[in-house]
Amino acid sequence: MRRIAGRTIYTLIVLFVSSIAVFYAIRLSGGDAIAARLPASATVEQREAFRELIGLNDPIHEQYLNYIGGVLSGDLGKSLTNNADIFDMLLEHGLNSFILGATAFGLVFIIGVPLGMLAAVRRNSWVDSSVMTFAVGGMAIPNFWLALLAVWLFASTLGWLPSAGCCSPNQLILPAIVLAMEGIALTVRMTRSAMLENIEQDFVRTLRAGGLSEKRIVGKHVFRNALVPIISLAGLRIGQIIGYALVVEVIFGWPGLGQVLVNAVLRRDYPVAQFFSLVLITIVVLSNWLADVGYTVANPRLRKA
Amino acid sequence: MGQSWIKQEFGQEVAELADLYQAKEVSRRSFLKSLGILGIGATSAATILAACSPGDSTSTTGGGATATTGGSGGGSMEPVSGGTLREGYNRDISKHDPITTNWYDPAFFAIYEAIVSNDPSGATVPQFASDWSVSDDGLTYTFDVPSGKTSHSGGVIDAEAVAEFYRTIQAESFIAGLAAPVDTYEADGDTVVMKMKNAWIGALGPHKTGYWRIVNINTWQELGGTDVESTFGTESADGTGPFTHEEWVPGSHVLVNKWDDYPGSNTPFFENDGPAHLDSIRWTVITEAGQRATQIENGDIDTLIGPAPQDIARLESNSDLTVIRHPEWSGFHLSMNRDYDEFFGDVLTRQGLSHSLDRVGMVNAILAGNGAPTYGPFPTTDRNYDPDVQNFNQFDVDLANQKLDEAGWVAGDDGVRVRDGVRFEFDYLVEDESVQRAVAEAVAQQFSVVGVQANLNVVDRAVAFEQQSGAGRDAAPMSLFFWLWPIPIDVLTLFGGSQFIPVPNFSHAVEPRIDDAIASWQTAADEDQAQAAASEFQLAWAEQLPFLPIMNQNATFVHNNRVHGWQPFVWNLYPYYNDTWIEA
Amino acid sequence: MTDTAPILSIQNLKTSVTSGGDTFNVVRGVSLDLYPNEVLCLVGESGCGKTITALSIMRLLPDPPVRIQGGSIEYRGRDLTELSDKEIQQVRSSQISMIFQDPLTSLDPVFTVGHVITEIIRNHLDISKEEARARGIKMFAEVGLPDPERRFDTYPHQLSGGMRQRVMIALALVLDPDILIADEPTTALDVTVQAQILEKLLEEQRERSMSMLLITHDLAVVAAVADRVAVMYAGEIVEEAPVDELFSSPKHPYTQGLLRALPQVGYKRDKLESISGLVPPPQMMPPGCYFAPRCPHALEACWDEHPELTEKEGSRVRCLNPQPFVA
Amino acid sequence: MSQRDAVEERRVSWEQQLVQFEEEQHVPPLRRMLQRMRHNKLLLFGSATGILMLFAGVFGPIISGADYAAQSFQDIHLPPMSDGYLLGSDGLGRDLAIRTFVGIRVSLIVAAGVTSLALVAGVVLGMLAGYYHGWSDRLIGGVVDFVWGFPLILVAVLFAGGLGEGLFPVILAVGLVNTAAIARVVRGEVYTLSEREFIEAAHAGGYSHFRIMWRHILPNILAPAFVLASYYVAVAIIAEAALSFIGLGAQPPLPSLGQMVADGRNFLRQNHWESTIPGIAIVMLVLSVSLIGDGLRDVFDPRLRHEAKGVDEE
Repeated sequence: MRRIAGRTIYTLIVLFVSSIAVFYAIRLSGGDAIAARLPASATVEQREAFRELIGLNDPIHEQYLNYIGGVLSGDLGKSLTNNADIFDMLLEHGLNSFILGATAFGLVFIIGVPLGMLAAVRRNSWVDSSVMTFAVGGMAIPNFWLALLAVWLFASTLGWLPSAGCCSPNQLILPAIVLAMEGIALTVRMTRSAMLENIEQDFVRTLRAGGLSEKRIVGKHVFRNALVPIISLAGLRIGQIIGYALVVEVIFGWPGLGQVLVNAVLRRDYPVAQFFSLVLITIVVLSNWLADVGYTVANPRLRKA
Repeated sequence: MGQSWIKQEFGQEVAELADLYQAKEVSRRSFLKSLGILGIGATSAATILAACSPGDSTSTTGGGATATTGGSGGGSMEPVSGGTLREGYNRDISKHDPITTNWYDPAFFAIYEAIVSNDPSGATVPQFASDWSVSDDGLTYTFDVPSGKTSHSGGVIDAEAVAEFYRTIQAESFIAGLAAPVDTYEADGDTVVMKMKNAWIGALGPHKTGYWRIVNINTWQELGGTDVESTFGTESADGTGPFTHEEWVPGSHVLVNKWDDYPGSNTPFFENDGPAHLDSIRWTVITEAGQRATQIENGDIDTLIGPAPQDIARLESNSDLTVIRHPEWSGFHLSMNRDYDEFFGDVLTRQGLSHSLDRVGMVNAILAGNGAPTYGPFPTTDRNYDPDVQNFNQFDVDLANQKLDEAGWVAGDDGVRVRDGVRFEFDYLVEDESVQRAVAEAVAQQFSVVGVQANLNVVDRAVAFEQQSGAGRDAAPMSLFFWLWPIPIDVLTLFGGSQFIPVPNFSHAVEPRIDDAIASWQTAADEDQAQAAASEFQLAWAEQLPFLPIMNQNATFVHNNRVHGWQPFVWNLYPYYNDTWIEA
Repeated sequence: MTDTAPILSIQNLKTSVTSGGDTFNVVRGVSLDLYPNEVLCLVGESGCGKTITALSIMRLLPDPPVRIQGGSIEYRGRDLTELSDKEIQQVRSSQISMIFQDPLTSLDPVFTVGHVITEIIRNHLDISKEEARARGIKMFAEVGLPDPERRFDTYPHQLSGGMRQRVMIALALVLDPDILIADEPTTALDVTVQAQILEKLLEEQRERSMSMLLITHDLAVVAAVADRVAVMYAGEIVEEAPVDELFSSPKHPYTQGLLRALPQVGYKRDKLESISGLVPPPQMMPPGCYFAPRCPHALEACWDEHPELTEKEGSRVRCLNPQPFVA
Repeated sequence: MSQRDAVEERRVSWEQQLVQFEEEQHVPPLRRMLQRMRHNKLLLFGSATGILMLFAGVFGPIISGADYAAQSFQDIHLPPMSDGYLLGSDGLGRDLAIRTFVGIRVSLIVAAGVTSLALVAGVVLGMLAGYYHGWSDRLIGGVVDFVWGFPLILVAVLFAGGLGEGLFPVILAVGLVNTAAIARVVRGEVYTLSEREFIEAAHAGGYSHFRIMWRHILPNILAPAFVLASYYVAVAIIAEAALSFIGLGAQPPLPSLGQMVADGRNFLRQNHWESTIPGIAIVMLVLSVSLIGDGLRDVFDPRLRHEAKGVDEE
């Protein structure tokens, strides 16, 4: 309980610090929302009026307080570019991101865990070598390049899948796989080594002595033990996927939070950029927290008796 | 070149003349004059002119894309109603408010109508107006606007509403200067009367652009007018075109829906005089250049504006697709901030820099040949293009070095030139976009060959504009930009005119010859005066170099052959969608 | 006791280890009989091959690198070394059970102890979950686990060391095996708990009339529980005798050395003696008697001739030159 | 000869045999390590690739002697093995070989910068946190956890926002994240170390904290820290490539591999090598570094095997 309470306070502090960091960084990055909103030859008066309106003329700490006050009271404000309600944007793009991210997240485990188990069970065979080559390669290929290669091969050359767009299942396949690739590779490696580590544990001998079949021991007990680090670190995969989504969503034209955030930063659409950064950071922080909880859940040794 | 139908229809003499014109040996003015002497009527002359605009390589498969009829290819097919046209678009989406937008995108041609427009031959034809006329002294234009028309919201758009809209542009639009010689707009019964300060041959030009497309000014005012909080053009729009604004997401897409109550168009070259065939049109911004071609090849989109240059040849070889190409009203220009006097103050230096640029090489390398070098301010397509600008700014490294030597720049130890203790090294601003960056890198490298070091500063668009538009030395010493507007001379008056410092005269250039030429252009009452002014403007520009012209690219349009009646042509920036339909 | 037939008969068991490309035996021809109802202790220094022998019986060797090379293990007319994986799985736990040294690492940490015992029961018996649970709880109660109902649903880490070992015993005995092999079952436990666990093991052995092979290095334990003792050195049995005989009159110099090293209550010695020298590395066995290099009574023949296990005064001993024991 | 002497002689000769055997078996630690390295195929493969890349990055630009920015509009989009263009040319007619070499050099410089920054800062912070416990641990630990869990790209974008484009903010951003990762592990190591007897003995001996950290703790955590750092070289290379792919990092005309992949992507259909050659260079760099990391860990510190296997897991 204390652990969870401490973690919650810590999470809140992190969010608070992040909100300040994000707020300042986006403002420091130069450029001006005016370019996105006003015509090229807007007069000095119009520019001033605009600055005044969006509060750019206030001291920056006041701007921050106003902003954070607004967010806390539920007023997220509107996009400077198209006046869209930021909450609506969050719902729409958040759903898209969720679809993509959840699929990628699923793939990480649906593909990564069985492959890792296979490699462990067939240790030192050609199956093991192929799976591990795949895993090492999967970690070495940067996902932006993988995305380009995937489009080139499956969309441009073979024409099997659409190269971009949202949100049909066909359009989901490529970005989801690309997004998941590094996670899959890591999960394969982790699963394999966790399986191998656990298969040498004393408890396996006990179960063998208990007359259980090898299949049952490996498939149930060793696997369940190997899952402990995998599940407990699943939260970290979420953070990783979110980071990569910034690039992958842009390449595949997937209108998720990442794409919107990149666009908003480019346009200096402060309210959108700030809020969406915070949303992503919140998800990351929460998923790290989840990793903590996951560790406890997956590992009975950490549950308090 | 040597278009055989011209020979068939009008004889050898005309065909030869057309070849000369196309090879830019004769100016448009003298070409038209000669046609007149040969007894060719105005309409036919316009057709010939359109067909052989210099450098105009028109459609490659459909051949007749610039022909005067509206239908494409299979004329025997009956249009089918319904469906959504999915159009890929290479640029970001502008705000759908003609009055306050920075630029305009294809949706303007679906949502709004102009009072008059260009037909495929480049002739002025009515659009929202049912007819128009100009007085003999050129001081009064009269547009017929029969009553009974409404905007999407149901608001009455009569002569008074149109006049009020135009007056609002005069008062509010940043680009109103394009039509500076216009004095007043008044409603007179069912007509809009436009009074000129002076007779001006170019008066209708601006009125055909997106900026003068007719808006229900009441709605515009209600939604906020020029107020930055206005939601006009973002959340809703109110025009008289065949489609209504539905969704607008910059960086992503725009959706418009068919306006069922559209009364039909007055534009004669449209075949469809009722509501649109399509149910809706969705434009998708595809920022990944390579993705655009792939998406139309895979059938993810039906039409495409602006494939990457290197993909055009492949698209042309695809029998399911038709590619339409013509020179674009646009160009890559390089600003040289005169407040960095030590670098760009003297004309010899500017000319030296200009001669170091291999424009043909850049067209071939960067645009894969889909474009043309520009030696003066205008694209070659322009009606008033003067081929004499080719006497300037040709690629010649020796000459470049000679001019720089003459200007007093001496090669330093590391090869970078120095003058009066000042090293020829400066920041060179460029927006982070693949073609622009390639152009900037190519240019910087060519400068380095003649001992000038331009340090690239690649920034995103919001920053680029901020750093371009500062006053004095706050603006970047040099910046590359790409402009896209359909009436070059009028737009370039804004870039070159001394009263537009610092925006958009990013070079902060004060050139009396150019200012004078602008004044003559805006008072040109007939073709001759106009051509004289335009020629002077171009030659002054090519010689004095307020900006370095580099090249212009082709406007390239691709459509799936299942799409009919989608006809981009050279005179208008974008296609109209009134006739567009998709095979079921 | 020797009148009855052995329930388990190991003949000339050889087990090898492969390491760094070399393969060498670590069990070098062990022959050993286990009779019904007896407690046989297998004693020796660590590394002498006693655990490997036990694991060989259960076929629980980590293969590779450890593998049975020859010999037979006869149990109820079947040679365990010949059984298929499936058949040996049937034997394990229901007929021969084993408990291990470290009860913490020997229990699956992510399942409750009840889950595991239920699984083992149902693996051999076709009974319902509820019946298995009842049987498991009963077994837990029998091995002296306090509050067995509640303990049934706990995880190993929630139990004390002694309780864990009781759980291990319960797991081993729940199917009523004929033979229990206990490999150093008390070594990892607190001294106070050790006695309880031993007590419990003996009690169960008696009640169930089963045979027990107890592997230990602790002669005190041997003295307390064994019926018969076999002493291993360097992969073979060097002496085998009834417990009283062994303690009163050890014949092999190694056994004698072991006993001399044993602190005994009531005796006061000037110093505790230890056996000089080291066990030879398995790759480098002396040509004759393996113990010759360390043996105080070695003859030249001991360096040339490997002695056989021979009957001598109620014991079997592997020595060419046995000497009377002087404490 | 008496029985006793004969036996004694046999014993002595046996013991000599044993000693000889032991000597044969015994391998000096360094030799053993080298042996293990030689037997580790992945490490060999990784090192060979790594040396190749290092050579390409350091000497490639010198040997080829060409200028990475020199362009020739007559020689655009040439395929590899073209006359004068070993790996072909890009859309401005620039030599892809020299650009790839320089790109590799940039990657290596960034990786070296990031890793040395991360190693020094990570070890110092981790050591302070792990040694002092208390508030400094909570503070450093909190910051470290915070940074470590953050999407790298987001950090880099924010940094580039504050500091402008270029290599420096990239090195700083990636360095910060990697610092956190190394500090985490070091802190854990120091935790366990500081409970060991010799540290307690040092305390009892009245040594200063600094001396204990410097003389007793640091030497013990250097090995794991270095092994870990070799992993983060790979992370740094990928991060630099990703950031220059999206336009942060090295500014043109200085080539970087990620930037080259980005430039080449519009020509994948026609001239795929413009994107695939720098792409392969990135993969080879990362692969060699991670194989070296894997191998070093196996050789030096098998104990870390499970900790470092996922690079960012622990």
